[in-house]
Amino acid sequence: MLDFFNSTQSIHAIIIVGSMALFFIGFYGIATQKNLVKVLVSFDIMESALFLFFIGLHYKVGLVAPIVDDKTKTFTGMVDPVPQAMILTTIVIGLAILALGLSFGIEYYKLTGRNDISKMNELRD
Amino acid sequence: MNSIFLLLNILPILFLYQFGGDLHVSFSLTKDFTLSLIQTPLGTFFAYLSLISFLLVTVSQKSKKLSCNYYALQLLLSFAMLIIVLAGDFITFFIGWEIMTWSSYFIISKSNNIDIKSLQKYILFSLASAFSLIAAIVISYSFANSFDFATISASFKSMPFDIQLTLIILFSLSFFTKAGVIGLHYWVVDTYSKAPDLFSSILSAVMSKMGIYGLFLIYGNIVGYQELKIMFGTILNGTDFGYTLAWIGVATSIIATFKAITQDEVKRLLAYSSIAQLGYIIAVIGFGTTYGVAGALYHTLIHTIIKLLLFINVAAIIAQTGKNRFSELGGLIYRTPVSFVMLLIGIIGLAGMPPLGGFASKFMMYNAAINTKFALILIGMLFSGAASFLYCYKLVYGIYLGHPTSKGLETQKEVPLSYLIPQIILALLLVLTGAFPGAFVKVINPILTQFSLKALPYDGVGIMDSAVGNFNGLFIMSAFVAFFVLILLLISRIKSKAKNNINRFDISYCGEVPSKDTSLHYGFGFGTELHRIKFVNAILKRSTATFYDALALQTKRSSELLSRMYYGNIHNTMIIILLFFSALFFIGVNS
Amino acid sequence: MSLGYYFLLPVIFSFLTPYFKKLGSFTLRGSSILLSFILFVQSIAYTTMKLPQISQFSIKPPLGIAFVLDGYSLLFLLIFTFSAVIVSFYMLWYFKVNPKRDEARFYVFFNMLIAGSIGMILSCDIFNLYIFFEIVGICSYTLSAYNKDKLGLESGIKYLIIGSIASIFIVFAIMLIYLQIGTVNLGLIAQRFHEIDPKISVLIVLMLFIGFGTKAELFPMNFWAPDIYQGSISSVNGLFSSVVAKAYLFVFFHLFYLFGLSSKYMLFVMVIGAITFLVSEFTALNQTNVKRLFAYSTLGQLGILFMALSTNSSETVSGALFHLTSHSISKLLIFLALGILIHHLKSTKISIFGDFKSRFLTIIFAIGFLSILGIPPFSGFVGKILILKGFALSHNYSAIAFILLVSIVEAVYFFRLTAMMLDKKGTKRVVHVGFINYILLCVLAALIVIFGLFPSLLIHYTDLAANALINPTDYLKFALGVGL
Amino acid sequence: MIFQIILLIMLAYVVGFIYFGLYRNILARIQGRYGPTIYQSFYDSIKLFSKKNTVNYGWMFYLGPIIMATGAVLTLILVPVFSDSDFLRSATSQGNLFVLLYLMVLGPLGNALAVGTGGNPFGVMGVVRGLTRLIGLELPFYIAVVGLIIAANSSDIVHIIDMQKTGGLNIINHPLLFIAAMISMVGFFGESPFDIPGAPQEVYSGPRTEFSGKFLALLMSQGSLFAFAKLVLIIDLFLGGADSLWMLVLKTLAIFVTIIFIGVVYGRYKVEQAVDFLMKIPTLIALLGLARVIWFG
Amino acid sequence: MSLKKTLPIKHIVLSILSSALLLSLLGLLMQVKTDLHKSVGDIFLNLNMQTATANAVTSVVTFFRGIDTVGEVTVLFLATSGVALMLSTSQRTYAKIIKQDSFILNVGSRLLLSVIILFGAYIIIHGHLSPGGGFQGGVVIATAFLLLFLANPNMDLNHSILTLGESLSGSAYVLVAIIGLFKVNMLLGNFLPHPVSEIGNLISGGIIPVIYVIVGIKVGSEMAVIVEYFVKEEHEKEIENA
Repeated sequence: MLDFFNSTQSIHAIIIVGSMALFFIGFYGIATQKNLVKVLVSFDIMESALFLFFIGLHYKVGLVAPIVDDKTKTFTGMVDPVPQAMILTTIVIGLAILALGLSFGIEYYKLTGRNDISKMNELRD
Repeated sequence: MNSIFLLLNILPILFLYQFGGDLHVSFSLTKDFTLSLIQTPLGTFFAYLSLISFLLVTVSQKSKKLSCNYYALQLLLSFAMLIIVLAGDFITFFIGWEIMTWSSYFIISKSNNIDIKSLQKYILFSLASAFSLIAAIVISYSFANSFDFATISASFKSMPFDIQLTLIILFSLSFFTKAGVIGLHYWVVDTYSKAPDLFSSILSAVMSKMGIYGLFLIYGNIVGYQELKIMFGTILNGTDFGYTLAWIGVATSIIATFKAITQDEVKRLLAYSSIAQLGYIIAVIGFGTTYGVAGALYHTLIHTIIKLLLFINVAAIIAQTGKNRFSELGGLIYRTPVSFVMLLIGIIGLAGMPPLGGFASKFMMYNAAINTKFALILIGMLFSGAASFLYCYKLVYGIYLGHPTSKGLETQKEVPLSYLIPQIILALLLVLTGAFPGAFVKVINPILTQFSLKALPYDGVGIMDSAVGNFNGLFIMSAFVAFFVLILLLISRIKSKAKNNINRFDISYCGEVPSKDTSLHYGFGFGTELHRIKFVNAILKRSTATFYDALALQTKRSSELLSRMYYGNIHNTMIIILLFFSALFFIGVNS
Repeated sequence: MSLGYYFLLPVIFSFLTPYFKKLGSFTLRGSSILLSFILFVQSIAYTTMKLPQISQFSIKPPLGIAFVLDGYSLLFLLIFTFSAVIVSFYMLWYFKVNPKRDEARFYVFFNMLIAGSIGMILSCDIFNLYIFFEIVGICSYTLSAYNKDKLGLESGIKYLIIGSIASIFIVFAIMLIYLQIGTVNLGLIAQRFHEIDPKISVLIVLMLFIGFGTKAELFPMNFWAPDIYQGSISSVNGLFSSVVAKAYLFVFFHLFYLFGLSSKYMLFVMVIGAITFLVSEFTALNQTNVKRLFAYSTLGQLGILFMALSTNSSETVSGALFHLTSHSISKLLIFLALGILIHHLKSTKISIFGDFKSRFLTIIFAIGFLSILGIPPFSGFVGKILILKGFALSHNYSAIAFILLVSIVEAVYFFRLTAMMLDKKGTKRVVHVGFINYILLCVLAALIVIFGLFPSLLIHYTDLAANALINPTDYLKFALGVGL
Repeated sequence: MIFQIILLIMLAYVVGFIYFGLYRNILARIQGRYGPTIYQSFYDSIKLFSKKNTVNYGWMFYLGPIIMATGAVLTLILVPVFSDSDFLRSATSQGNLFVLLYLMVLGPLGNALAVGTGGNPFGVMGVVRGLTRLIGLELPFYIAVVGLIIAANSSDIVHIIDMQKTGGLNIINHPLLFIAAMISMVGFFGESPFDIPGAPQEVYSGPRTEFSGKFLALLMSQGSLFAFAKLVLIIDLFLGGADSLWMLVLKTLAIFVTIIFIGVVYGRYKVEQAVDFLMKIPTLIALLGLARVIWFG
Repeated sequence: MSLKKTLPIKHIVLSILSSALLLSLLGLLMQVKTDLHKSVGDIFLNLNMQTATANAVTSVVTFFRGIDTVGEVTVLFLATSGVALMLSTSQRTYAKIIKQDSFILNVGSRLLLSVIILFGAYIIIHGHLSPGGGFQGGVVIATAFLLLFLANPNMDLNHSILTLGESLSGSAYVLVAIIGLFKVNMLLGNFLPHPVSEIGNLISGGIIPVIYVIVGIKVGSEMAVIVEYFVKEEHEKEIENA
C-alpha cells in the first residue's frame, strides 16, 4: 500500500498540498497579524512554502542528488540542480531581508515602543 | 531699460514690414513636427495689431519702474503672439499659445494686488483652453496625419460629421475661453482687474484677440465658411451655425453689459465691457458672409484701439491717484483735462457713436445681420449697445466728473506724458477710422479673398459702402466739426456774464448748502436701479461663480474622499493587495 | 567595456567603501562621483555603438546569464546613470550641511541602488532580474529609513513589507515559469510562453503583475508609496521617482511585450494606469505635505506612462518614453530643489513655497512644473503631445480626453505652488542655493529646455527604444545567444 | 446746400416751438386751464438767450449743450424731410438709419457730460434715469426699426420711403411695428408715463437743473429741433414721408397730437416700472410685428 | 462588547478567502505539467562534466549562474550594512556590560569555537565535492561567533579584521569575475585549469572552489557582524530595563 506513496505523482500531490497549505498559513498570517515580527515570520513561512513547493516538484522517484561520487561516475539520473541553486539564493535573500526588517523593527520599537504595523501612522498628511 | 525694450519691440514690426507678405520659414522640430511660419493676410493684420499695441504699451510703461524680467516676459509674450498669428501649422500655433499663457501668467503675478485665487483662475482657464485646443489638434491629426493647416483643411471635408462637430466645438471652446464668452468668462474679470494696470490693456486689447484670431482661423481657414454652410444648413439668409454662434455672442454681449454697469472697480467695468465687445465680434464671426467677416475684423481693430486707450488712461489715473474705484474717484476733469478728453474720445468710440471709428465697425456688423435677416441678433446687438451707454457714462462720470470723493483728488496733476502720447495716438486713430472708414476696406479685402468671400466695394476713403445702406464718415465728421464750431462761435458771441470758477458746492440742492462731507458724487450709485428691473436683475443676480465654486468644492470633496485611501495603514494596504490579487485571480483564471 | 561592469564596479566600490572612508571623505565622495561618472560616460559611449550589445557571464545564453543592452534599455541606462551623476554631486552639498550623517553607507546604498536598477534593465534572466530587484529593494528600504527617525523607520518598514509581498509573488511566478518551461532565460520564456497551460499562464502573468505593479506603484497597490516619499530625504525621493520607479516600470513593460500578451491585458493595464492617474492627481489636490504632493504627482505621471506604454503602437510608446525621460529629469530637478528648500526652512509643509525668496529657485521650480504639465517649450510638452498623437492615431479619443481633463486637476496644485512662490505677501526667507546645486539645477533645467526645443536629440533614442520594446526580435536573438 | 440747411433749421425751429406751444395749450385745456399763448416757447427762448448765466462750471459745462445742439442739427440734416424733392438730398444720402439711431444719443451724451461737470447729484440722477430708461425705450423702437430695415432690406431711409410708394404705407403693412414705435416715441418725447429723467418734482428737472441763461435757451432750441427731426423720422418710416410742406405739417402734427394724447392721460412710472413695461407689452407687440415681417413680409 | 468586536469578521473573511484561494490554486497546480521542455538544469547536468565539479549544484551556483551569486553576496552585504546602519551605536552612549560572564560557558565555547570554525571551513572547502558550500559553511562559522556572544556578552569582535575579510573577499570575487573577462573573454569565466580528469579531487573545478572560499569568508564575516549587532542590541535593552 505504501507503494502508492512511492510514485512521483503522489509525492508531488502531497508536496503541493502541503506547501500550499503552508503558503496560505503565511498568507493568512500577513493578512491578519499586525505585529511586525509576526508579519516577517509569516513572510518567511510563505517563502519556505515556496521553496518546498519548488524543490519538491523537481524531485522524481529514482533520482538522486546531483553530486557524483565514486559510485555514479556521470551526471545522469540526477535531479535538476538549478532549482536548488535558485532556492539557495532565495534563502539567503530572505535571510537578508529578515535581518534588515528586524533591525528596522528594533530601532522603531526603541523610538516609539510600538511594533504594531497597523498603528504606524505618523506618515500622513 | 524702457528704451531698449522699445527698440526691441520695434524690431519685429520692421522685420514683418521687410518681409512684405512672403514670410515662409520652417524649422524641423522632429521628424514628425515641422514648425512653420507662413504669413497670411489675416495673420499679418493681427500681427501688426498686436505688435503696435505692444509698442504703445511699452511707451506708456516708461514712467513705471519695471524690472528687466517684466520687459523680457512682455517681449516673450509679444513674440508668442507673433508666433500664433504667423503659424502655419497647429504645433507652432499651440507652442505660441502656451508660451503666451505662461508668460502672461508670470507677468500678471508681478502685480501688487494679485492674489492666488485669481492667478489660479487665470491659469486654469487658460490651460483648459489650451487642453481643449490640443485635443482638437490631435483629433484632427488623427484624420489628416499632419499638423499643417492646409492639409487639415483639405482633409476636413472627409471626416465624419460627429468628428467635424467635435472639432469645431473643441476649437471654439478653446478660443471662446480666451475671448471670454459668457460662461467661460469667470477668469476674465478678476484677471483684467488685478493684473498690472498697464498690462490689462494688453490682456484686453491683444490677448483676447488671439481668441478671435483662432476663431477666424478655424471658421475661415481650416473649416471654411462654405464648408460650414454645407455642414449645418441654412436658416433665413444665413447659416444655422452662424445663427447659433450669433446667439452666443449676443448673450455674452448683453449679459456682460449689464454686469459692467454695476461694477464699482474701474478695471472690472472695463473687463466686462471687453467681454461685451468681444461678444459682438463672436456674434458676427460665424455668419460667413463678407459683411460678417468684415464687421468682425473692423470691430477687432476698433476694440483694440479703444481698449488700449481706455486701459492706459485708467492705468494712468490709478497710478496717479492710487485709487481704482468709482467710489473713490471723481472730479478730475480740470485736474487732468487731457486725460479726460482722451477718455471721452474713447467712450464715444466704445459706445459706437457716429463721428468716430466705433460706429463704422458697428455699422458693418449690423449690415451683416441685415444681410442674413438675423433680426433678433441685430436687435440684441442694438439693445446691448443702448445699455452700454450707461457704463460708458459711468466710466467718464465716475472718474472725471462730479465731485471728488476722497482726499487728494483736488490737487492731482496731469498724468505723465508717457501715458498721454499713446493715448493721443490712439485717439487720433479712432478719429481717423471714423472719418475714413473706407480706408480699412483695403486691409480687409485680401483677408476676404483668403476666406474666398466676395470683396467689399470701395467707393472712396471716406465712405463705408454696403448693399443695404452706406454712410460717409468724412461727411459726418466734417459736418459734426463744422456745426460744433459754428454753434460754439454763435453761442460765444452771445455775451452773458457768468460767475466763472464758482464754488463747486454752489448747486441746487433742495435749498440747502452741501458741505464737504455731503456725498455728492453719484458715481458708485450707478446700476442700483438696474437691480429693481426684473429682467436685468435676473441677469445680474446669476453668476457663473456659483457654478465654478461648486465645481471646485466638489473637486475638493472628491479629493478628500480619495485621499482617505492613502491614510498610511500598511496592514490594510497589504490586505488590499492580497484582495486585489484574489479578485484578479478568480476573474482571470475562471475566464 | 563590458556591460558587466555596470554591476561589478559599483559592487567592488561598495565592498571597498570602509577603506575609502578611512582614507577620508574626499576620497569617498570623489570615488563615488568618479564611479557614477565613468558609468555615465560609458553609457554615452554606447549610444554610438551598434545595438544590441551583450555581455555574457560564465556561459553562453540561453543557458547562462547575460546582460543585453538594446535600444529600450539604453534609454533607461542613460537616465539612470545621469541621475546617479547628478545625485552624487548633490550629495556633496547634502553632507556638507548634514555633517553627522553616515556618509559611507549612504554611498554604498546609493551606488547599489543605481547598480541594481541597471541590472534590472540589463539582465536577460528573470531570476537574475529578481536578485537585482531585491538589491534595489534592500537599498531603497534602507535609504528610505536613512534618517533613522520615526518617519524614516516607518517608511522603511512599510517599504520592506510591501517589497516582501511583491517579491513573494515574483518568486512564485518565476518558480511556476521554471516548472512549466524549464528555463528562466527571458528569450526562451518569450519563445515558449504560449505553450504554458493558459490558466497557469494567467496565474504567472497575474503574479508578475502584482509583484512589479506593486513596486511600480499602480493604483490599488500604491497606498504605501506616498508614505515612503514622505519619510525619506529629498535626494532619495528624486532617485525613487526618476530611477527606481522607472526601473520597475521598465521591467513591467519589458516582460509585458516579451510575453506577447494579448490586447485584453493591454486594455486592463491601460485602465489601471488611467485609474492610477486619476486617483493620484485628485488625491494630490488635498495634500499639505510637499513630499507627499510630489509623490502623488509621480504616481500620476506613472499612470500616464502605463496608459501610453500599453498601447503597442510605436508612436505612443516612443512618446511615452520621451515623457518618461522628461519626467525623470523634471522630478529630479524638483526633488533636489525641494531638498534645498526643506533644509533651509526646516519644514515639509506646503507653505514653504510661500516662505522662501530666491529668484533662481522660483525659476527652477517653475521650469520643473511647466515641464511636468507638458507646456511648451519644455520637454514635457513634446512627450505629452507625442503620447496624445499616438492615441489620436489609434483613434483612442477617450484616452486623450481623459489625460487632458485630469491634467487640469494636476495643473491646479502645480500652479497653486507656483502662485505661492510668486506671491509677494508674507515674510520671505532668503534661500542660498550653493554653488554645486546651482550648477546641477542649471544643468537639469537646461536639459529640460534643450529637449523641449530640440526634441530630435532625444526622439532618436526613444524611437529606438520604442521599436526595441515593441518588436524585441533583436533582443531575443541576443538573449537566446543566437550567433554569438 | 448751406442755404437749405439754414432753411431747414429755421423750419424745424418754428415748427418745433409751435408744436411745443400747442402741446402746452392742449395740456392746459385737458386740465381745465387756459394755458399760455402758442408762441410762449419762442418768447421764453429769446428771453433766455439774453439772460445772464447764473453759474458756469468750466469748459465742459460750456461745451455740453453745444455738443447736444450739434447732435440735434446733425440729426436734422440727415433725416430726409421731403420724399420726392432733392431738398438736402446730398446730405441725407451720406447717412442711414443706424447713423440716426446713434446720433440721437450723441446729443444727450453731451448734455450728460455737462451735467456731470456741474456736479449736481440730481442732474446726474436724471441722466442715469434717462440712460436706464433708454434700455427699455430703445428695445421696441429698435425692433420696429429693424423690422422695417429687414422688410426693405436696406438701412437707407430714402429707400424705405421709396418702398412705401409702391408697396403701401408701412403703417398699414406693419401696424404692430408702428404701435411699438409710437409707444417708444412717447418716451422719446419725454411724455408721461415715461417722463422720468426730467421729473421736476423728483429730481429738480433732472439734467437741466444747473443750466440757465443761454445754455438753457440752447437746450430748449435743440429740443425743438430734435423733436421735429424725430417726428419727420417717424413719418418717413411709417407714413411714407411727405411730398410737400403741408403734408409734412399734417403728418407730423397727427403723430405729435397722438403722442400728446397718450402722454397726458397717464401718470409717471418709476424707472424700473417703465423699463419693465417697455420690455413686456411694446416689445411683445414689436416682436409679433417682426415675426410677421420675417415670415410673411 | 458589540457584536462587531466579539466576532472577528475580518479574520473569518480572510480565512475563507485564503482557503478558497488555496483550493483553486491547488486545483490549478495539480495539473502542472513539468516536462514540457527539457529544463536548463538537465542541460547543465550534461555540461557539468566540463566544469570538473563533482557537485552540480555548486557548479550551477558559482559558475553557470555565477552572477546570481555575486548579487546574492551583495544582497547579504547590503543587509549587513543596513543592519549596521540601523543598529550601530556610534551615535548613542553605549554602556559597557556589567553582567558577569560564566567561566564554564566561556571556556567551553572557546573550545567549541575552533571545532565549529574548522567544520565550517571544511564545508566551504568541500563545497564543490559534497553538499554544502560557501553559504552553508559561512553560516556555520557565524554560529561559532554566536556561541561566543551567547557565552560572553562582553565579547567584542575585531571589526577591522571582519571588515577586511568582508571587503577583500567581496572584491576578490569581483576581481575573479573580471579576470575571467580578460582570460577567457567572459565575465566569471573559468580561467583556472579545470581538467575533467581531476573531478572529485579537492583541487578541481578551476575557479569554483576559489569562489566558494571567497563566498564562505564573506558570508561568515557578514553573518558574524549581523549576529553581533543583534546580540548587542539585546543586551542594550537589558541594560535599559535594569
